[in-house]
Amino acid sequence: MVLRYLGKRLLHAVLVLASVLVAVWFVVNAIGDPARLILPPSASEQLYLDTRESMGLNDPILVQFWRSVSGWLTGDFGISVWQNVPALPLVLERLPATLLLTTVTLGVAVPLALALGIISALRPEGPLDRTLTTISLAGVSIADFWLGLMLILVVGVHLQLLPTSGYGGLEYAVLPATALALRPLGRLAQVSRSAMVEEMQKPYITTLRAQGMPEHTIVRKHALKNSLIPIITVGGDEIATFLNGAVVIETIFAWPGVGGLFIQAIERRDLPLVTACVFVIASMIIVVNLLIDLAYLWIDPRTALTETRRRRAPWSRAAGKNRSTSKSSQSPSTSPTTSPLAAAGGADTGGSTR
Amino acid sequence: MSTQARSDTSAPVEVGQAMLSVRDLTVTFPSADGPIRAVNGMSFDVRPRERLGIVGESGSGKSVTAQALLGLTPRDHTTGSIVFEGEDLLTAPQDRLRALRGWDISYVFQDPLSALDPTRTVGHQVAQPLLLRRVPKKEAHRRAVEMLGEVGIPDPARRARNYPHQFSGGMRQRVMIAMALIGQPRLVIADEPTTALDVRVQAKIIDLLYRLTDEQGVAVVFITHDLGILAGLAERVIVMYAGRVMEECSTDELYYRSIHPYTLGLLESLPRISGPVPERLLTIGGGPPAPSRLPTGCPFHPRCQYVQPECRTTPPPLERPPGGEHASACLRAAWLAERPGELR
Amino acid sequence: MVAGVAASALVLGACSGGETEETADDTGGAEVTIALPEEPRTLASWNAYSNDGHPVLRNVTEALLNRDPDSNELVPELATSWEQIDDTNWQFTLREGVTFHDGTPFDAEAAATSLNFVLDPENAFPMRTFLGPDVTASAVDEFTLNVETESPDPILPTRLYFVTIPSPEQVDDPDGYETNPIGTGPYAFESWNRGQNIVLTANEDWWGAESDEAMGEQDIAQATYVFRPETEVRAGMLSSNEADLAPRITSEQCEAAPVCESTPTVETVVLRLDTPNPLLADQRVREAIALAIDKDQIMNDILGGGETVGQIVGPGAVGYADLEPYPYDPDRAAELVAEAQADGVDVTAPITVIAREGFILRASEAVQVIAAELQEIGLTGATSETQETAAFEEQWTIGYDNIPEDRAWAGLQQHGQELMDYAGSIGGYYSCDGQTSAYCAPTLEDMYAEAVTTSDDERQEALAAIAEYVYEEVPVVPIGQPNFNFGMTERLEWTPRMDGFILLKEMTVSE
Amino acid sequence: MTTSHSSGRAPGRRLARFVWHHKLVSLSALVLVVAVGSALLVTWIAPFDPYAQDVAMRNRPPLTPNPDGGIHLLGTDPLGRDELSRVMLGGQISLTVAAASVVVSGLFGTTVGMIAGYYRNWFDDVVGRLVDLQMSVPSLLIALLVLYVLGPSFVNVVLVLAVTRWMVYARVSRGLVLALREELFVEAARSLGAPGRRIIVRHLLPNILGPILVLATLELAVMMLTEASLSFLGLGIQPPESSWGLMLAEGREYLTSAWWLVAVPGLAILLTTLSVNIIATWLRSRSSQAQFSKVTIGEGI
Amino acid sequence: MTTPLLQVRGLVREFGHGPGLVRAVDDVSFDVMQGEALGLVGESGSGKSTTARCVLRLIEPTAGEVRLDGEDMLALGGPALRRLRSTAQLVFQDPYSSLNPRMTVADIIAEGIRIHRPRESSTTVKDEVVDLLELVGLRPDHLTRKPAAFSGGERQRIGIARALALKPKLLVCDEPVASLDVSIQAQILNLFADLRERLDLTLVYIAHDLSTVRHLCGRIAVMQDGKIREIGTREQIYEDPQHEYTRALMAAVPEPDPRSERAKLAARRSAQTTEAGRP
Repeated sequence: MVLRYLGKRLLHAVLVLASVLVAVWFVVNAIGDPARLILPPSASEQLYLDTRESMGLNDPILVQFWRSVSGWLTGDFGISVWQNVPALPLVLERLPATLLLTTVTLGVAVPLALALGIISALRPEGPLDRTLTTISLAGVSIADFWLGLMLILVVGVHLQLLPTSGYGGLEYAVLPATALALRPLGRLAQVSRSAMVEEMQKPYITTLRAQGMPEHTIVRKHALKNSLIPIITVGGDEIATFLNGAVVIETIFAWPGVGGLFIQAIERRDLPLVTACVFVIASMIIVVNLLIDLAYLWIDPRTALTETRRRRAPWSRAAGKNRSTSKSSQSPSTSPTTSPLAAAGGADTGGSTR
Repeated sequence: MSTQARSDTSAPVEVGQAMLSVRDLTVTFPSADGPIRAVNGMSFDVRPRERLGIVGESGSGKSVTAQALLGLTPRDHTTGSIVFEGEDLLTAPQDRLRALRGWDISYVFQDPLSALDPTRTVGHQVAQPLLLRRVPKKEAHRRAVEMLGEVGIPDPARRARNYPHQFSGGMRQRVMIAMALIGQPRLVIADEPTTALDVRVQAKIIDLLYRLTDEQGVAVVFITHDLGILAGLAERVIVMYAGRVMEECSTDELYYRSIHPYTLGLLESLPRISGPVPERLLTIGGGPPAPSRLPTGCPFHPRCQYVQPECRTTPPPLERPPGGEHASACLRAAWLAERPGELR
Repeated sequence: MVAGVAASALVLGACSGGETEETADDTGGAEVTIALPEEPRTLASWNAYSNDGHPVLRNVTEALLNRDPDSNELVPELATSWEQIDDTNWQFTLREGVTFHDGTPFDAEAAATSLNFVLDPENAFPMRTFLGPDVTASAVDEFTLNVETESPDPILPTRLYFVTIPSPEQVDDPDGYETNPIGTGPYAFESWNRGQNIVLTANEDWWGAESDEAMGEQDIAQATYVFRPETEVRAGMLSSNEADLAPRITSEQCEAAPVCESTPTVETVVLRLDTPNPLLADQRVREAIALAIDKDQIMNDILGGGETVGQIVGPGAVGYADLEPYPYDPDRAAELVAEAQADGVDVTAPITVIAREGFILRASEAVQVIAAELQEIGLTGATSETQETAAFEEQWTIGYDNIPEDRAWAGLQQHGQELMDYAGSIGGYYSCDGQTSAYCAPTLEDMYAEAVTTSDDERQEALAAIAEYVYEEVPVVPIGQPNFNFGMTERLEWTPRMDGFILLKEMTVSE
Repeated sequence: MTTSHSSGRAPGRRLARFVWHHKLVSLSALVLVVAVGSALLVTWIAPFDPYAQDVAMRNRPPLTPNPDGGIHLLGTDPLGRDELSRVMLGGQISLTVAAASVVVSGLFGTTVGMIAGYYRNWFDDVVGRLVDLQMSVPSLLIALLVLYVLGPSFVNVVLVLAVTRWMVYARVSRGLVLALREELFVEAARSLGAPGRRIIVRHLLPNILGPILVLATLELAVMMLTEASLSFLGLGIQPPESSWGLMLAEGREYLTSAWWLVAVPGLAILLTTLSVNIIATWLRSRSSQAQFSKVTIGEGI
Repeated sequence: MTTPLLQVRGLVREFGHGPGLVRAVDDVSFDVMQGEALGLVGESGSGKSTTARCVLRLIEPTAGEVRLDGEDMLALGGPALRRLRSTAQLVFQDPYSSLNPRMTVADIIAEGIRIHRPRESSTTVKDEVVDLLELVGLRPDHLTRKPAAFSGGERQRIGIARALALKPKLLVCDEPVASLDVSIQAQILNLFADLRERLDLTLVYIAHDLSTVRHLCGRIAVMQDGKIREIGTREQIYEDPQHEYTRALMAAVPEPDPRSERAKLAARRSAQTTEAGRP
């Protein structure tokens, strides 16, 4: 069952990756004439025609497409126009830097966000909750590149506490990671707050209380684990948003990652490099999603068996499949407002900043 | 407020013989439209080994009462006293409360699916009360399996490793009962434990609850909206309406010689599966009030066919006729008692 | 796969080679860090001419000739002397006792092999832009090199100044040629961490250590090049002592730096007008544009300093004519526009003042200012725009014949005149077939065809005549020669060169 | 026993009460009113012509008086234009771009999501694949790629922003519709013989409109930040038009020499997006649909 | 008797496929005569609601035949189906979810009229709606309110008025009182009885609850696992149930009568003990 589930997720991942490549191929080839871009502006018309010929740009589009596809299958994304070396290794060379930045950023942001979210959720609507919610909102409201520039100016140039830019030891990662961490921090803090608030209102929490379990054990061992499901779902989405920020932040801080390389590639219209960058970035996201699938499996045993959880791939076919069967099993339950607790109010699951 | 003054004198049962004694319990929730009184001056006792039924419609405050009994309602919104074996649960320290919960007093919930942690095995959850009391893991698990067998789950050793969603509704409710009884409590509070179940399963769960509590000598507070269920199960019944006790008496008294217009109306409006089929059912007009919009005076007065002018202004206290056990919060209780014969 | 292994073997080799040199560092000598705006696209020697390549490669590889940093005259480097034998043959006497970093001795044979490789039309290295007719090098004797051009090329030495000579061993090693430059220069390549840095270390066996002709010393033991596209970051690194030298920063940033060196350049900022367009075809309108622009303001307030000029080459170039910059005279300009309008020219037609992004610092501001100035004098259709590099470049170089009539670009661009010869600029900007030309006049074609075959004084005269001709015609409005700004730390001693090359051997470090 | 709430108070006092109880929300609303108001009225209330250059007056610090009268409250920019007037003009475009892209992506995404969610047929599958695909590539990458194809312009920026965010609405509206179509009133409408179109427009749309509007508010903040990023990278709004992101991009070379060029638009973005987010979060917390807050917390921002 | 208003023959509905295939309705056949009230009783998952929805073609049946008023429901499509829909209407279990919270009562009730008679003048529609409101015992001043302003019982009345707006011959009621408070249930049951009489309605009344069905229906079908186990008159089913399942259901239904309940409990307990005593 579990293997079958994992197999399905893996197949799905491969399919998505393939579609990303195909989509990018068509977008990229619509940009312009690859031969023009490789040659210097002063190249003769003859040289241009020769280059077209040698690049196979005169072949039918399907032949060209097939050549690219067979290249992808062997990991060949072509030669970078800009740096004149195979594109994929060039990108892979940059991957560790991006992974390091990702790890440092999320390694700080995620635990901190969880902590903030839980603290907020313990006393929803309290003064501490409101303060933290406002802070996390500020985190998602700030333009990361602006923050990056400010950090360089203040911390790097004026205070000279940390290197302004570049790549090296951990101290180099602090400023870009700070600039990048704020948004996921804010997002995840909000999500974990609302997930915790919601989880703490579930009846099974009452059951645990009724069994005499101390409140901190309930939070730690039960509510937290179960509220992780929405949190990591959003966390998965957040990876894509995070890489959005990384593209800009890596450029500003001259961090030798894939995001900065993508900007350079697109500025130089280096089509093979652009494709390879998108491939690597999409792969990162897809791998993260596979890990999230594994996490679901670990957290929620129902995942593999029913696949009815709301998944990050929001459109998974199974999502509403059991509707038709559950229809007939509608039991005569009491109506929504009959629960006195709900009627008595205070059942607020959303974030609030009154 | 007038009930507060009288509550002590009007207590229907002597304190001495009760294991649980609730006095003037009031639970208030804040809301955007001002505070809402979900429970309003409830007083009742539960005697050892007794099966007490609490019946009420939606919004009558019965579930809040159940939660208050375990100290699960916010303390700053709960007043009165709940004395369990000499200890007031509303003032006892939280640690003491936790020690009592799941061990001396336990709880069976209405919806067994949402009341179970979806991500833990059933065995683990049933063993939880033992684990919390530092019973060794192995021993706790053994007893959990034993308990699951006792509540009628086939192949309990294997099923203990399953998750709640792998059980049917009835089986889940059995798990909840196993969880409630594993600590050998002296009082079980069952809040609509069969509402979501089909009649045949419902009957089985009731039989099980009856048998286990009977065998173990456990007192049960059984909360439901269904008068039919209590008829066979309960020894004594409390009828709640709008957060108040309307009538309290032995089961037979209630069903055959009720002296409260609300109970009478309920019983008359029930269609039955035996006896003559009436052309029209007798009905209570209107509907139960929302807790946020309670009428003044007797909360039932807008629907009452025997309404008196004073009903509209003062809520009648819960009173027993002299020498009797049958309490009713109705000005016309005595008049109703005069009416000859049984209801059926 | 095989190539990959070979490449990594080379990198390993380079690293292990570097270790011995690092021990040499301990004996003294400073380390400097240079923050460049962009990473070299390749370390192949041909890239030693370009903005991204020269800061690194010109220190590793050397050319036959150099320019004197003060006088800007051509001076010996790997060649000790040279002479023109006939119209198409030049002979270079090569320096003796020079070895490449890989130990290969430098002689005429090696120089010929490498030059032929670098200049081979088949290889089509972009550096060929700087070359005229095809060139073949051959060894006459051990230290005499003959260079033959297909047709006469009076300025061949000027061109060869751009062509550095890699080790002949690299000819057969394409991967190594791209990533591991081997030359004769004062600094040897140590490592390249793509995306991060390039490290050069002093070459112990450099010939210049014993020769004054090298015009430099190896005061710096190791140079690290890092790449920071943000000017603010580059400038900030000076304040935080993370870098010793930051080229291409704004004048404000330069002023804020510990030491600021601002130097005139061989570049000219020009506004090229699309003469096929009906509005810009009118000479009065073009002249009006030339008069409308406050060139001094643009050079000194916006672009951060520089001389205004009246032609697109500087005083050092052959063919430089004594022409004043167009005056700033908006009133006269408005009159000219009014005249044109009276003659039925639609002066309200759109004109786009356009620039390539990121090439000229603050180009975006400059085009906005110019557009406003054009509106002032009655060219009310003027708007401004910046385009990203590649899109701009494609449109910029379509050639006179292909410029659509409805396009009315007033293109702000920077023209490099590294060759120090006006002929190349005319060929590019004024001639009918010029790659970057938006102008075509038969008179000029004739003058140009004659001028290119001449040399020396005759050439100077012929070219200057053309300069005067286009000064009247105004197909291109020369604006000025911007300064290059170099921010430096206190400890670095260096005077920038006019050609923009950043040569480590000219730097000294005080501790 | 019941607490009566007088609703007949004077509106002024009710507003005062609201402000007192929701200080942060009120403050945010005020910021937004100022931002939107100055964006709408920039032509009339800007202290200087935002396009008028005066290079002689370039990069003057805040509170510099203008020789021809008036004071540059927030200083001047590198072309000597009044920074306050520029920031008002920039706000006009930033807010317009954000609002327009929110409208385009919202209309498109919601329509697609509702149709997919209601019919649950092949269309649902196709849209689902597309969303999966788009979720696997960071939106900024898509935006940059597409803008390189189309070239930057106001319309293209709006379209690209819409393209990168439509699926948020599609996901939320589909999720809400999936839940709503289980509601019996939808089945009731079908049993009355209502065609799908009528059910979507008359029954589903009014019920998801509230949540979608809150989501759109959240998206407004996202769009403003994305537009700023695009303009910062040079692919968004082009000069001499102005947007806050573009102002930041242009000002960053003067970070050390003219701090206000970066601080002013940066703070404008921060304050506006923060206000939008605070108000959206407050609206969401008021929404009774728990399903919705679950869906939108996962999206947006 | 006349010809049946509703004829159901061999109705089958399957869900899922492969090993997960479920037959929710399994070869169900029954007739409903004009003016009759048929009760359809079963536990959850017995297929009673699915049967009702198949009959109204809110769910497409997998196989079988449904004839309404002599016309083949399953052969129709498009406008003809829509027209036929007005002859059979559904009343839902949950009065909370069955009314669109964003519409006024007037719009909810008028919707059917607007769909089927789009050119009707608004005054006519309003008059009809007012009549319907009175018919189900609500006041005309309720028209402009939204469902949230009403209690469960009132909402159910609105739902009934909506179903009656199209003047259907057949009313299918899917557990219409199951979500209501006990004291309200009787009011709605009485309303159904009244309406049947006044409008000559034919009812198919679905319930899990044997007692309400007994009160309202002359004929009763007992369903289990998608099949009809037993069908007969009220007397036959309640006095003399034939099928074991019917008897089990009857034995399990709690009655508000302590004596008989205690007797039943004791009987079940002794049955259990003997069962447990067996090897």
